[in-house]
Amino acid sequence: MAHATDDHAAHGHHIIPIPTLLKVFGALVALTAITVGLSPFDLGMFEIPVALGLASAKATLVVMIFMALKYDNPVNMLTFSVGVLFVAIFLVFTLLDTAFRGDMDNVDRLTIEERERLNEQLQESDVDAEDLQVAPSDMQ
Amino acid sequence: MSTETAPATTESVETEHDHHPSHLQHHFVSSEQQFDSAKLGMWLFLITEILLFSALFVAYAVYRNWNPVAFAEASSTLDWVLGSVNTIVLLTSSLTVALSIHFIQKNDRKKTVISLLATLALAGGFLVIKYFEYMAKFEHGIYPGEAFAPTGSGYEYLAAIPYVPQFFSIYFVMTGIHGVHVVIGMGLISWMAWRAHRGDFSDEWYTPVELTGLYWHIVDIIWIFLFPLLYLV
Amino acid sequence: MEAAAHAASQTDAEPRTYLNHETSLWEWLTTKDHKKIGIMYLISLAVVFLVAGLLAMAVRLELMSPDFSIMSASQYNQTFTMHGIMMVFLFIVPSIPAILGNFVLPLQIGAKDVAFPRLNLASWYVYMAGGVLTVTALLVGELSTGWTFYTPYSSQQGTAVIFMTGAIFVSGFASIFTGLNFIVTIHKMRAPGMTWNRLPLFVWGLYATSIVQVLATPVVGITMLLLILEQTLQIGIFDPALGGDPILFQHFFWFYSHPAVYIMILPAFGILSELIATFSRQRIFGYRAIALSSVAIAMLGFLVWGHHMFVSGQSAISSIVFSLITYLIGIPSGIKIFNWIATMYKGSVWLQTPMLYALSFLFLFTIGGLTGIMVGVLGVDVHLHDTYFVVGHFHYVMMGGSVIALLGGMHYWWPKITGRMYNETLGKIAAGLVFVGFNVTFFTQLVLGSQGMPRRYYEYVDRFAELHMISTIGSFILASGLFLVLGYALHSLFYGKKAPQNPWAAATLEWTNVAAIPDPHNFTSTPLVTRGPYDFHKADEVFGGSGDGQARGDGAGSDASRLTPPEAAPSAPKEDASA
Amino acid sequence: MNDSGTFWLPEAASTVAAEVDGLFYFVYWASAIIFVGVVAAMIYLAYKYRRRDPNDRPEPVEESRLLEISWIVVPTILVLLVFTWGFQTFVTLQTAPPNAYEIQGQAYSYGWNFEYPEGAQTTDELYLPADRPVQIRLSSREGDVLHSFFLPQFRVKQDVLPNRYTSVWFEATEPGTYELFCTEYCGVGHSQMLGEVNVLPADEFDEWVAEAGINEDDLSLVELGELQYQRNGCQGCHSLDGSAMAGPTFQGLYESERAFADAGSVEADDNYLRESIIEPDAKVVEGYGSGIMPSFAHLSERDVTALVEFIKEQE
Repeated sequence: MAHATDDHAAHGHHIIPIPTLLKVFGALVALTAITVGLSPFDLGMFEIPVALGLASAKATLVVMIFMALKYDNPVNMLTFSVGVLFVAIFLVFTLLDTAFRGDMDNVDRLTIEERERLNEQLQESDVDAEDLQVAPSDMQ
Repeated sequence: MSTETAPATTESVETEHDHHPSHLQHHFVSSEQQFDSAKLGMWLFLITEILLFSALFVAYAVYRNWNPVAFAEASSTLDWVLGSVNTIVLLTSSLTVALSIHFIQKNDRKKTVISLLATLALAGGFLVIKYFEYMAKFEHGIYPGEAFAPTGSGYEYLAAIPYVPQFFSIYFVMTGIHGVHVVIGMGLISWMAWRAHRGDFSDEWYTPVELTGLYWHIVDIIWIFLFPLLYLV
Repeated sequence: MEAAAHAASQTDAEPRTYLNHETSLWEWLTTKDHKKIGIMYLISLAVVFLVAGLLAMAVRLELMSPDFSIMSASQYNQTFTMHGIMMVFLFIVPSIPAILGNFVLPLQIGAKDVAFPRLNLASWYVYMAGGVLTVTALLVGELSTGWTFYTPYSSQQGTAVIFMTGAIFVSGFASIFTGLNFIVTIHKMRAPGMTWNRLPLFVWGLYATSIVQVLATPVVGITMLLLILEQTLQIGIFDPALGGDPILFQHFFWFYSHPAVYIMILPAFGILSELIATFSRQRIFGYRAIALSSVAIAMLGFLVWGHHMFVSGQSAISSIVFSLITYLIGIPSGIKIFNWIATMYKGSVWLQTPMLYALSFLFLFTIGGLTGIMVGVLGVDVHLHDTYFVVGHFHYVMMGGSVIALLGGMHYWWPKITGRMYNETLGKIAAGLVFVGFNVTFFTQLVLGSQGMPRRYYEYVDRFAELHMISTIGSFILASGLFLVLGYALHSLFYGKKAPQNPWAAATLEWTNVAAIPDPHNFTSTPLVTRGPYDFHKADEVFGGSGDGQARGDGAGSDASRLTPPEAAPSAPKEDASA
Repeated sequence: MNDSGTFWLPEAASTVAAEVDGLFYFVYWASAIIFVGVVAAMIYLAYKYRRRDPNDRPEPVEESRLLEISWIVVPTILVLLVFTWGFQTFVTLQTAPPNAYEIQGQAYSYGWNFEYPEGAQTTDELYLPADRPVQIRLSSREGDVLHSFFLPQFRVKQDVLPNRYTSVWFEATEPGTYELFCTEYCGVGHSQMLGEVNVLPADEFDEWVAEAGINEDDLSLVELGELQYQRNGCQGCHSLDGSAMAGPTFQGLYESERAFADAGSVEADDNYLRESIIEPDAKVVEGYGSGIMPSFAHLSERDVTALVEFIKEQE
C-alpha cells in the first residue's frame, strides 16, 4: 500500500562517489581563489554582480552535490527554490523603496544630516558656481 | 470519504507493525516514508534559516546602496587573509561532512566518525580564527553600535566617515548569528559522532547524520555569501 | 490502575477513545497525539482570547464618551498595545491551525498523526514559553508601542519591549514548527487514494497557510532580534538618531505582518469551504479554483506589504507597485466568495449554527474585502490611513473573517472533539448576537475613520462622540454573544447530549471513518479513498448505506447510541470513483 | 468649523479633496452594489434551496466555466480602473506646484511648530491663505519619534520623520477653522497632539503674516525666553505656577536649593540652569527620572541665555 503516491522520485539514497566530492571541493577552492584574486581590481559596477555570481556558483555546487539536491526528491528542490525566490522578492521590493526614495518631491532623498553635511562641504570648498549644479545622482 | 478498507490492507498494516525496524515510528507506514518526511522537513527548516539571514542581507544591501564609500572604507579594514582562510576551512568542513555521509552509506562506521570529528575540528578552527578577528577589532575600539570608537592608526580615520558604524553593526550581527549557527552545528556534529561511534547508524538508517549534514552545508553557504560581501567588495 | 480502568471501560462496552486513553496530567503534558495537542492549544488560546478580549472591552469602555474615563492615557496605551499583540501574535495567528488544524488535519487526510508528533508537542511548549515571556514583559515595565513596534518609538522604550519582542521571536518558532509539520504531513502522510484533487479544502487552506508561516515567520524573528539589538547596543539600523532608517523597520515588519494576515485568513477560508459544502450537501463550486487561489493568495501575499506604507515616506514607485499587486490579490479572494455562494445553488441548505457562522462570514468578510480595496486605492488611502477606517477594516477581516470562521469550525467539529452536542437554540441566539454586535461595533468605526478619527487616541474631539458610544454599545452585544458561547460550550462538556458519529452528514474522513470520539490512533484501519471530499452523491455511507434509509447524518434526530464506526458498506469501491 | 460633511466624509476644504471624494464615492458605490448583490444572492439561495427533508440528496451541479471566467474578468477590469484613478490622484497629491507657498513644520512630542517665510512662528496653530497652493515641509525634531500630519478636511496626510524632510501640499478653498491630527502613534500625549488650522482670505493672511513676523533681535531677553519656552515645548513638563508635571516647576526655581537623586545638592544659579538645559541628565533632581528631557544643545547662545533669564523671572 503506497502512501503519498505523488512525490515518488528515485529516492534519496544516492551514494556520491568520493572523486566527485573531491572534484567539487576543488572547484569550490578554485572559485574562492578567483573571488579573492579579483578583489584588488576595481570592476566598477560589475563588482557586486561578479562577486555574487561567483558566490552563487559556489552555493549551487554545495546545494546540488554536497547536499545531493540533484539526486533528491523534486519536492525538496521546489522547496529550496521557493525559499530563494522569496529572499529575492524581499530584497528587490525593499530596494525598490530605498534605492528610489524621494522619487517624488514629497519625500527628500537625503536625510537631514546628509543635507547639512553637503551644505557644509559646498561652503568649505571653493568651487565654481558651475560645479554646484550637480545632478541628483551625483550627490552621495 | 472512503467506502471501506479492504481486509487485506489491514492485515498488511498489521504485519508491517510486527516486523518494523526499531527506528520506524508507529505513525509512519514505511522507512522510506519516514525518511522522505524527515528530509522534506529539514529542507523546510533550511529555508527558514535562509529567510532569517535574508533580512540581514537586505539591511546590508540597503545601507551599501546608500553609502558605498563608507562601506568600502570600513570593509577594507577587515582582514581578507583570515577571511579567505576561514572560507577554505568551512569549505573543507563541508567536504568532510559530505564524506561522513558517503562512509555511513557504505556502512563504514569508523571512517564516518573520523570525518565527523574532522568536521568538528574544522568548525572549531573557524571559531578560533573568528575570535582573533573579533579581538583585533575590539582592540581598536571597533564595536557594534554605540560603543563604536575607533582608535589606533589605520582605524582612527573611520570616525570621520558617517555610516561606518552601520557597516560594523551589520558585520558583527551577521557574523555573530552565523557564529551561533556554527556553535549549534558543532553540538549536533558531536552528538552525531558519538551516536555513530555507539553504532546507532548504518547504511539502513542514517537520517540524523544526513540532516545534520544538510544543516552544516547551509551554514557554509551563508558564509560563502558573507565572505565576499563583507571582506572583499 | 490504568488497566483496571481499561477493564472497567471494556465491561461497560465503552470503546477506547483518545479522551479516555492515557488521561493523567503527565500523560497529557507529554502526549504526542495531535488531537490532545490541539486541545491543549485550545485551552491556552481560549485564555489568551479571554484576556485580550477583556482588554478590548476596557478600550471600548474608555472611549465610550469623551468625558468618561476608567484609566490614564498611559494605561490606555498599554491596554490597546497588549490587546493588539495578544490577539495578533498569540491568538489569531496560531488559532485555527493550532487548534482545528492539529485536531482535524490528520483525520481528514487519513493519517495516524502528523509527520513529526514530537515537534508538534514542542511547538506547544515553545508557544507557552512565548506566553511566559509576555507575562514577564507585563511585569517588568510599561509596554506601549502598539502591536506594530514602529521605530524609533519602540527602540526608545524600556525593557518591556525587549521581553515582548523576545516573546514574539520565541512564539514565532511555534508557528514555524506547526507550518513545517503540516506541509510535510500533507505531502507525505495522505491515505491511499487521497490525491491532491481529493484533499478537503480545509487541508488546502492549511497547506497554503503553512507555506506562509514557514516563509514569513523567520523574518519577523530576525526583525525582533534586530530591534532588541537596536535597544541594547544601539546598532543604528532603524533609529534615525543613530543614522538608521525607520522606514526600513516598517519594510521588515510588514514583510512578515502582511503575509501574517493570510496566515490568519487562509485557514478560515478552508473552514468555510467545509461548512458551506456540508451544510449545502453540494459539491464545492469550483473546487480547483478555491484550492489553487489559496496557494496563489499565499504567494501574492508576500508582494503587497508596502500598502501599509503609502504615507510613510517610502518611494512613490514602490507605493504604486504595491498598490497594483494589492488589487490582484483581491481577485482570488473575490472568486472564493462567488464560488461559496454558488455552492448553495441547487443544494440542500441546512441552517444549523455552523452554517449561520458561515453565512455571517460571507457577509462580514465581503465588507472586509471591499473596505480593503478602498484602503488599497492610493489616493483614498492617504485620507484613510491610520484612522478608525483601517481599524474597522482589519477587524472585519480578522474578527469577521478568522474568528467567525473559527467559531463556525469549533461548532462544526465540537461533537468530534468532545463527543457531545451543544445546545442548538442557544447556538443560534449567540450567532445572532455576535453578528449584530460585531456590525454595530465595527461598522460605526468605518464611518468614524472616514470622518477623520485617528487610531490609538485616548481622547477625541466631540464630533466623534455619538459614533463612539454606538460602537461601545455594539461591543457589549458582541461580548454577551461570546460569553453565551462560552457558557453553553462548558455546559455541553458535562451535560451535552452524546454526539453521534456523523451528526452533520458530512462526507470527509473525520466523520465517515472515525468513531464519534476518535480512537487514539484515529482510524481502526487505514482508509482507502475513492471519491472527492464533497461527493455526496457517491457518499452512500453518509446516508446509512444505500442512501434511501434513515438519514442518520442529521445530528439532532439521530440515535445517539451509535458510537461505533459504521459497518463497511457492502459494495466494493465503485470503478468510476477510483478513476 | 461648519458641519457640511456627508455621512462618510467630513467637510471638503481643499481642491484635492473633491478629487479624493469623487474616487472614494466611486469605489464606495461600486462596493455597495457588489455587496448588496452578494448578500441578496446568499439570502435568496439559502432560502430557495433550504433543506426540506433530512434525506435530501441533491444532484451535483456542473460547474460553469463561463460564469467563473466572468467573475474573474469583471472584477479585474474594475480594480484596474480604480487603480489607475487612484494612481492619478496619488501623483496629484504628491506633486506640489512650483509656485506653492512654503511653510516649515516641525513635529515634536507632543506638538507642532510652524515657521513662515516672513519669519512668523506658531505652535499648534497653522495659518494658511485661501486659494493659494501651500506646501508644508515637515520633519520631526532630532531624536524624536515618528508623527503623522493629518488634515482630515483637506484629505492630506504624511508621516513626519526625524532626520528626513517630507512634505504635503494642498490648496485651501474656504476660509475657516479646521483640524490637525497626529495619526502616527507617538506616545502618551498622542491624542493631545492636535492643532488648529486657520484658513484666512488671502489679504487677511498677508496682514497676519506681516504682523506675526516678529524680529527676535528686537525682543528683550526675557521676552525671547518666554517665546523659546513655548516654542521648545517646555510648558509640556515645566509649569510656571508651581503645579507638578513631568519636570520641576520653574516657579521659584532660581537660587533655590536642588537635591539630586545621587545625593548632593547645589544652588540653582545661572550655570546650573544653563547646564540643565544643555545637558539635562548631568544632575537629576530627586524624584524625577533621568533620560526624560532631551538636550537643547542646538539652541543658540542667545536663546539659552534668554531661557535662563526667563526662568529667573519666575518667582
